[in-house]
Amino acid sequence: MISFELSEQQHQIREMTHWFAENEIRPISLEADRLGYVPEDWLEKVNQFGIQLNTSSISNSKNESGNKKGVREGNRMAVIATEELAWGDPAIALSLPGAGLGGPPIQSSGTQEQKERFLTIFKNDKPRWGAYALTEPEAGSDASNIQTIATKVDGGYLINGQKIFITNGGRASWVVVFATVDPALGRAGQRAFVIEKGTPGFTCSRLVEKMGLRANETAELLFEDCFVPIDNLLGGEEMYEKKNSKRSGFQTAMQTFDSTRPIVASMAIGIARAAYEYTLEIVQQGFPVSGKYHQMAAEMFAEMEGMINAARLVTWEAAWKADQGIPNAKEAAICKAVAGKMALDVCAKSLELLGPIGLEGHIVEKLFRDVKVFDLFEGTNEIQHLVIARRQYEPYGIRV
Amino acid sequence: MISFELSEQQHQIREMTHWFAENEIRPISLEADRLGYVPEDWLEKVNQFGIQLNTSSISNSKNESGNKKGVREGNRMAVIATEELAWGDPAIALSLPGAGLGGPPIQSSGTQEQKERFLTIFKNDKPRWGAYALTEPEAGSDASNIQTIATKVDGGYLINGQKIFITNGGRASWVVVFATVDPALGRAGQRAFVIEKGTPGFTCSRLVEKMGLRANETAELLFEDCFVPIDNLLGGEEMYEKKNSKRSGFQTAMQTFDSTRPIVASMAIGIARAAYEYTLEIVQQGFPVSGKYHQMAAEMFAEMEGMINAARLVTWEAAWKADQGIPNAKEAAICKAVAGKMALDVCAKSLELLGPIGLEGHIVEKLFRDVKVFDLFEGTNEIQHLVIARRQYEPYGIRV
Amino acid sequence: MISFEPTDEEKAFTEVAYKFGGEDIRRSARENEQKGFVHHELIDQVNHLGFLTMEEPESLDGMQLPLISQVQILEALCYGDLGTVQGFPGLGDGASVLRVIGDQQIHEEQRHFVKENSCTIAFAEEVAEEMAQSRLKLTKSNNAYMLHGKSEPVRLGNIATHLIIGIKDDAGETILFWLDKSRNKWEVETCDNRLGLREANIANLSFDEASFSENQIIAKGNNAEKILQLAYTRIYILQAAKQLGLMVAALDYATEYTATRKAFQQPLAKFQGVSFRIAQMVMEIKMVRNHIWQAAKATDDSHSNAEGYALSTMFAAHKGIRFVTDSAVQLLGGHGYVQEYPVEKWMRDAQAQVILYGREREFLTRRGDQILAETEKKVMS
Amino acid sequence: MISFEPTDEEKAFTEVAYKFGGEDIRRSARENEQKGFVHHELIDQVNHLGFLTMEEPESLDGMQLPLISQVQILEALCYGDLGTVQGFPGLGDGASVLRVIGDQQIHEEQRHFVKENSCTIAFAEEVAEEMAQSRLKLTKSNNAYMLHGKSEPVRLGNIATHLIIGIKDDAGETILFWLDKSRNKWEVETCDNRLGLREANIANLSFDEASFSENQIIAKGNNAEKILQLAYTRIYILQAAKQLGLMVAALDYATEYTATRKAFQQPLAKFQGVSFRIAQMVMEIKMVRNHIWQAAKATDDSHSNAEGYALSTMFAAHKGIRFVTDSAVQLLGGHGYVQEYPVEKWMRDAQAQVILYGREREFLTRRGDQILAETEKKVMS
Repeated sequence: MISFELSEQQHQIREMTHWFAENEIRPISLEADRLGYVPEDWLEKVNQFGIQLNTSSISNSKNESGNKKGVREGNRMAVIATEELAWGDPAIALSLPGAGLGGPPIQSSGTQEQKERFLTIFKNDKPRWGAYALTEPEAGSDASNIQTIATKVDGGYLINGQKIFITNGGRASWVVVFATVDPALGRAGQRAFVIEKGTPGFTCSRLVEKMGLRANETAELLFEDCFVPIDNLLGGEEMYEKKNSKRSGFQTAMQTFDSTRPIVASMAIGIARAAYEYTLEIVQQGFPVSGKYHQMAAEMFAEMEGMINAARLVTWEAAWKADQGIPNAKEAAICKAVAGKMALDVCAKSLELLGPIGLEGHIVEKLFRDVKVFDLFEGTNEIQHLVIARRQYEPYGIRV
Repeated sequence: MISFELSEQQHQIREMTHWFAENEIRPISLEADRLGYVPEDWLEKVNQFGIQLNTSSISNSKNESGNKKGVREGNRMAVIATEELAWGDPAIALSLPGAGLGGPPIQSSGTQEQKERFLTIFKNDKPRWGAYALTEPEAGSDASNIQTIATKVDGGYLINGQKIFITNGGRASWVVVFATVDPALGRAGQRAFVIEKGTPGFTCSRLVEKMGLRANETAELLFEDCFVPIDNLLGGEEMYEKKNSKRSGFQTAMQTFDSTRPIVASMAIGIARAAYEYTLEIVQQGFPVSGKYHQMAAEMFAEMEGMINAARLVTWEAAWKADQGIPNAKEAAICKAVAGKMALDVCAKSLELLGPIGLEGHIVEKLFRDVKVFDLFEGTNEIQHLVIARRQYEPYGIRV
Repeated sequence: MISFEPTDEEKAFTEVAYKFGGEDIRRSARENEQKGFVHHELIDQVNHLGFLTMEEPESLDGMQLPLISQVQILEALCYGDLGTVQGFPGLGDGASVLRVIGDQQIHEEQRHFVKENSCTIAFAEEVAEEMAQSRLKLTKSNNAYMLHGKSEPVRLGNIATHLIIGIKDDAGETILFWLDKSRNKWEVETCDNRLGLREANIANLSFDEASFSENQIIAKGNNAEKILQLAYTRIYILQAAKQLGLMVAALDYATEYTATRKAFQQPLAKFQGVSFRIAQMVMEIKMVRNHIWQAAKATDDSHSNAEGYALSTMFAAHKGIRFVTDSAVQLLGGHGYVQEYPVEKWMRDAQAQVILYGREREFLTRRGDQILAETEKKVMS
Repeated sequence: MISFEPTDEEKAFTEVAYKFGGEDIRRSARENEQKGFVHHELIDQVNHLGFLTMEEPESLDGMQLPLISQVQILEALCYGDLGTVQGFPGLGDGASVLRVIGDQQIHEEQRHFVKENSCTIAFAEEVAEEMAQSRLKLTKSNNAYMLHGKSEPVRLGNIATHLIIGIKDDAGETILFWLDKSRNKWEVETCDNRLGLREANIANLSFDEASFSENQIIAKGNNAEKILQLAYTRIYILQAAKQLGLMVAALDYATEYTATRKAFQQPLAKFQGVSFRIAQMVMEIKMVRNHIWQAAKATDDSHSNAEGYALSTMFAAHKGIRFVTDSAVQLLGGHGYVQEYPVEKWMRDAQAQVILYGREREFLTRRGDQILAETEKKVMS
C-alpha cells in the first residue's frame, strides 16, 4: 500500500538525528567552516557516543536480515537520518567517523573476511574513517576511463596512479581504490582494492581548498609502486576469474552509486531545508504580514517547499526500491539530479530573500557554498541525465 | 556609434506596417484562422496595394546600393516591418504575396537572369508567391542529408523526391527546391533548383492541418521524374563547376538561414508582443490596482517585456550585421533561438493571466497555437544551439 | 511505513484503465475533438467499466474510492487522451462536492435524480477573489436569491443537466447551490475554443435573473466555504492525476519517436540535446506523481496538510504538463506541429487544462500564505 | 539609426581595459580576496589609467564619460575579476549621486575634499520600502538630525573616508546627506562575509546618536528622492556592466576548459549536454549586453524609459550572472569547486553581488508597476 508515513523506527531515528544535528552539529557549524576542519575533540566526543555517518546500512545485498517483521528498511533509515545530519551541517556530517562512501562497495562486493576486517574497525576508542577513491585528474565523470594501474606481482598488485577529490582521503584508515589491470580492457579491466593507511607508496599528496564544505577534508592521493596484498583485492581473485563473470571494479563502482546517490541526495535536501527554515524564521520575525514583500516571500517559500518535498519523495522512492531489492539505478540518478539542482536553487532563493544581510555571517551563505558540490560529485548532473535517459531508452535497444 | 534609435526610413516603415497590421490584418485574423485560409479577395486587395512580405530585401550581397547616404539598412527594415505584420497575424503575414522564404536564396545565389525571371513576377495584377523547399520526411533538421535526387539529363535535371512543411508550397509560382546529385557526396552534392508551378511531375500532394498558423498553407510537394531545365539550376552550372568552388546547394541553404532566421525571429517577437499588449489592455481595464493580483500581473508583465525586448535587440543585432556585410550566422541563430522560446513563454504567460476567459475566443489562444512552430521551422531550437556552440568553439578547432 | 507499492486491487484496476485508455480512448481522441464531444460508444464503454463513478459517494451508487486509488486509475485513463476524459459526462468536478457533503446532507430530491437519471453536472465557482470582476452576480432580496450574468467557461457546461454553483451574494456571503435544467433556465454559450479540450463541452452559462428555491441551497457562509475548500482539495488532486496521464503519454510517444527516427545518421536519442530533455521529462513525471500520491494519501487520511499538498501538487502538475507536452512537440520537430501526430493536440489540451484549472502563481501564493502563517516551520511530512 | 558599433574612442579605451583586466586584475584576484582588500600597486595602476573616475563629474576632475562608454570599459575590467574591481577605492556608487546632483549643487567643502584628497565614499541607502524593518534610524528634533543604529552591509564601508546616506527621517521625509570620517563618528563592523566580494570591503556601519550639520545635507524630500532615483538608474546600469564582464570571463574560461579537456575519449565540447549549455551562456551574455547598452543610451539621452530599462537590465544581469557562473562551475565539474580554478570564486562573487544590489523579483515588480500605470502599452523602443 502506498504510504508516506514513517515507521516507528524511522520516526525515532529522525528524531534522534535531528536532536543531534540541532544540539551538537549546528552550534559548531560556522566555526568549523572558519577553521577549515572539524575540531578533534568534538570528533572524539561524538565517536564515543557512537554517532557515525552510516552509509553502510545501505546495501542491496540479499542477506540482510531485515527488522523483526522481516522488512528491510535500512536504506530508508539512512536517507532519513542523513537528511537530518546534513541539515545540521553537511561538511560536519561528511566528516563523521565511519566507513563513509567506502562502506557500500565493501558491503556489496567484499568477501566476508574483508567485511569483517574493514567494516568492524569503527569503534568507540577513537574516530576512524573509510574513503572511496574513484575520480582521477584526467577522467572526471568518465568512470570507465580510469588510468590508475594495478600490476599483478607476486602475492598482490602494485598500484600506480593518482586520485582526486577524495572525501576524508587523508585521514581514512583505508581507501577503496579503483584501478585497472589493463586500460585497453576498458571496464572489464577494473578492480577495486582496499588500501590501508600507512601502506608504503601510498601518500596523501595534498588537501584542497574548496568553495564550501571547508570543514570536510578533500584529499589528493598518490600511489607510487604501492604494493597491495591479494587479500585486499575487493571480492577476492576468484570473483573476477569465474567463467562468464562480468564482475569488474566498474560494476562495483556503478553499484556503489546506486547506494550512495540517495545518500548524497538526502544531504542536498537537508541543506536546502536548513536554508529554507533558517530564512523562514527570519522572515516570520521581521517581515510585513501583507503587501508586496509578503507576497514575494509567500511565493518563494511555497516554491521552495514544493521543490524540497519533491526531491525528498524521489529520494525515498530510490531508497524504498533498494530496500525492496529492486534495481534502483534510475531512481538513484533521478533523486541525485533533482536534489542537487533543487538545493542550489533553494539556497540562492533564500539568499535573495535575506538580501544584503545575507552577508552578515548567517549560515545560509555557507550552505550556498556547500551545496554546489552536490550537483558535481557522485556523478555530475549531466551524468545523472545520461543514466536516466539510458534507462528510458533501454526498451528500444538504444544505448545513449 | 551604438544607437537604438530608428532611422527616419525605419520609423516610417514601422508606422506604415503597423497601421496596415492593425487595420487590415488584425480584423480578419480569427476569421482566417477559422476558415483555414486567407480570403482570396483580401489577398487580391492587398496585392493591389503592393503589400508583400518582403524577405528579399534581406541580402548579404555586396552589390546592394544602400540608401542615399550609401547606408544599407534593408535587413533592419525587414525585421522591423515583419514584427509589425506578425503582430497583426503571423499566419496572414506568412500568406502575403511575394517571394517569401524563397527570395533570399535567389537573391544570394541566383544569376542575374534568374533574379529577373523569378523575383520580378510579384506584380499588382494578381497575387503570386514564391516558396522554399528544403525539409524532407526523413531528414528533419538534418539539412545535409536530403534525399531528393537530381539526375543530370540532357538539358537539365530530373528531380525525384518529396518535400514537407512547405509554406505556401501549393500556391507558389515557383519553389526553390534542394536536391542532391549524389547522396554519397553529402553537402557537396547538393543543388538548388527553381521549379515552376505546372512543371510536369511536380505536384502538391497534400495540405497539412496544423496546431496553428491555420490560415497559412503548408504543403507537401512531390517530384516524380520532374524535368527542370538547366536554366533553373540556381546560380547556373558554372557556379558549381568552378575549380575549388566549395559552392553547393548546402551553402545556399545555410546562407539563406542567416537571412531568414532574423525574419522568423521578428515574427515570433511580433506574436509575443501581440499577446502581451492584448493581455495588458484587458488587465488594465479589469484588474484591481493593488493587491496580490496586481503584483502577480506586474511581475509577469515586467518579465515578458524584458524578454520581448531582449529578443528584439538580438534580432536587430543580427540584421545590423547583415546590413554591414559582417557574417551573422551566430547572431541569426541566437535571435531565432531566443525569440522562438521567448514567444511561446510570453503567450503561455498571457493565457495564464487571462485565466479561463482565455477560452472565450480571444486572439491570445490563437497566438499560442501559432507560435510554437517558430521554435521548430527554419531550424529547431536545438539546431540553433548547435550553430551557436559551433561558432563558440571555432577558435579551438573543434567542430561540435 | 514509506512505500510506493500500490495494492493488488489498484494494480488490477489500473491495468484495465491503461488498456482502455491506451487503446480505445487513444484511438478515438482525434475524432472526439473534431466533433466537439465524446462518441457515445466510448461513453458506454467507460460507463460499463465503472470509471465515471469513482468519486461518487456510495449512497449515490458510486464507487467512493479513496483518492490514492482514483489517481492511479485516472492517470491510466488519461494516458489515452486528456481531452476525451474531460469530455466524459457524469458528475464531473461536482462529484467531489457531493463526496465532501457526505451522504446525509445530500438533498433527497437531488439524490433521487442522480441515482435514477444519467445526470451531468457542471461545477461553476466564482467565490475566490479574482483578477477581474466576476460577470456573474448573485443578489438576495426578501430571502430570495437571483442569479444574473455570465459564468466563466466551465467544463461540461454544454451538456450539463445540473449545475452546482458556488458564489458570493451581494452581501458577501458564500452560497453553494444546485440548479436543475428542468426547472431552472440558463443559456449555454459554447466557447469559441480552438485551443484544446474541445471535446470537454466547455461553455459559458448565462442567467437572466434566474431564481431558485431554498431547498436547492447546499450550504451557506462558512459551511459553504469549508465544503468548497475540501472539494477543491480533491478536485486539484484528481485533475493533477489526469494531467499526469497525459504527461506520461507525451513522454512515451517522444521516447519512441526519438528512439526510432534518425538525423545525422544517428537515432535522435543519441544526441544529448534530445536525451537530456527526455531525462528531464522523466524527472518531472516522477515528481508530479509523487506529489499527487502524497496529496491523495494526506487527503484520504484527513491530514491537516492535505490542502497545502494539493496546492503544491497542482502547481507542479501545471508546470509539468506544460513542460512535458511542449517538449514532446519540440522533440518531434515539424511533426510535432501537425495533426497526423497526437502531440500537438496534447500540447493544446494541456494549455487549455491549465488555464481552466487555476493560475500557477496563485497556487504558490495561496500555499505561501499558509506557510507564512504557520508556526510549525519544518518542511517535514 | 540602429547600430551596435562602438566608437573608435570606445574601442581604444576598451582594449586597454581588457588588457589590464585580463592580465593584471586576473593575476592578482586570488591574492586580493585572501587579503580582503586590493593590493595598492594594482590601485596605483588603475588610478594611473584613469578608470576610477569615469563616472565623476568634470568639476571634480572626473572623466564624466557617457554611460554607453563606461559600460564597455567596466565590462572589460571585470573580465579580469569582479571582486577586485568592486574593491577599488574611490567614489564608488557615490559617484553616480554626485553625477546626478550636478556640478553646481555639490557643496564647496565636499568638492574641495574630493578633488584634493584620495577620498573613498560608501553609499548607504535605506529609503526604499524594505522587507524587514531598517535597523538604522534618522530622527529629527529641533531641526537637528540624529543617526542611530546599524546600516545594512555596504560596499567600501571598511575603507570609506566619507559616506553618502539616503534615509527617511522619523517623519517620513527622505534626507540625503554626506558624512565625513574626520568630523562624524561611525563604527565599522566588517562583515563575517565568506561568500564573495571579500576584497570589496563590505561592512556594516554603526552610528551612536551621530549628528551632522545642515551643510552636510545634499537634498531633502522629493528632491532627494529624485536624485536617488536618477542615481540608482545609473548605478544599476554600471553594476550590470560589471556583472557582464564576469559573465564573459566565465564563458570564455568554460569554453576553453571544455574544448581542451576530454571525457569518454572526446573533448567535453562534443557532448551536447556541454555545448548546449555553452550556447545558452552565449545567448544570456548577448541579451544582457544589449539590455545594458540600451539602458545606457537611454540614460545618456535622458529618455523617459531609462529607469524602466535599468530595472529590466538589472533583472536580466542578476539572472544572467547566476546562471553563467553556476554553469561555468558545472562545466568544470569537480575542478569548478576547488580554488585552483577561478570559477568557484566567480560564482561566489556573483552571488554576493546579486544579494548586495537588489532582489531580482523586486526589479520585476517595480518595473511591472510602471507598466501597469502607463497608458502607452506598446513594448516598442
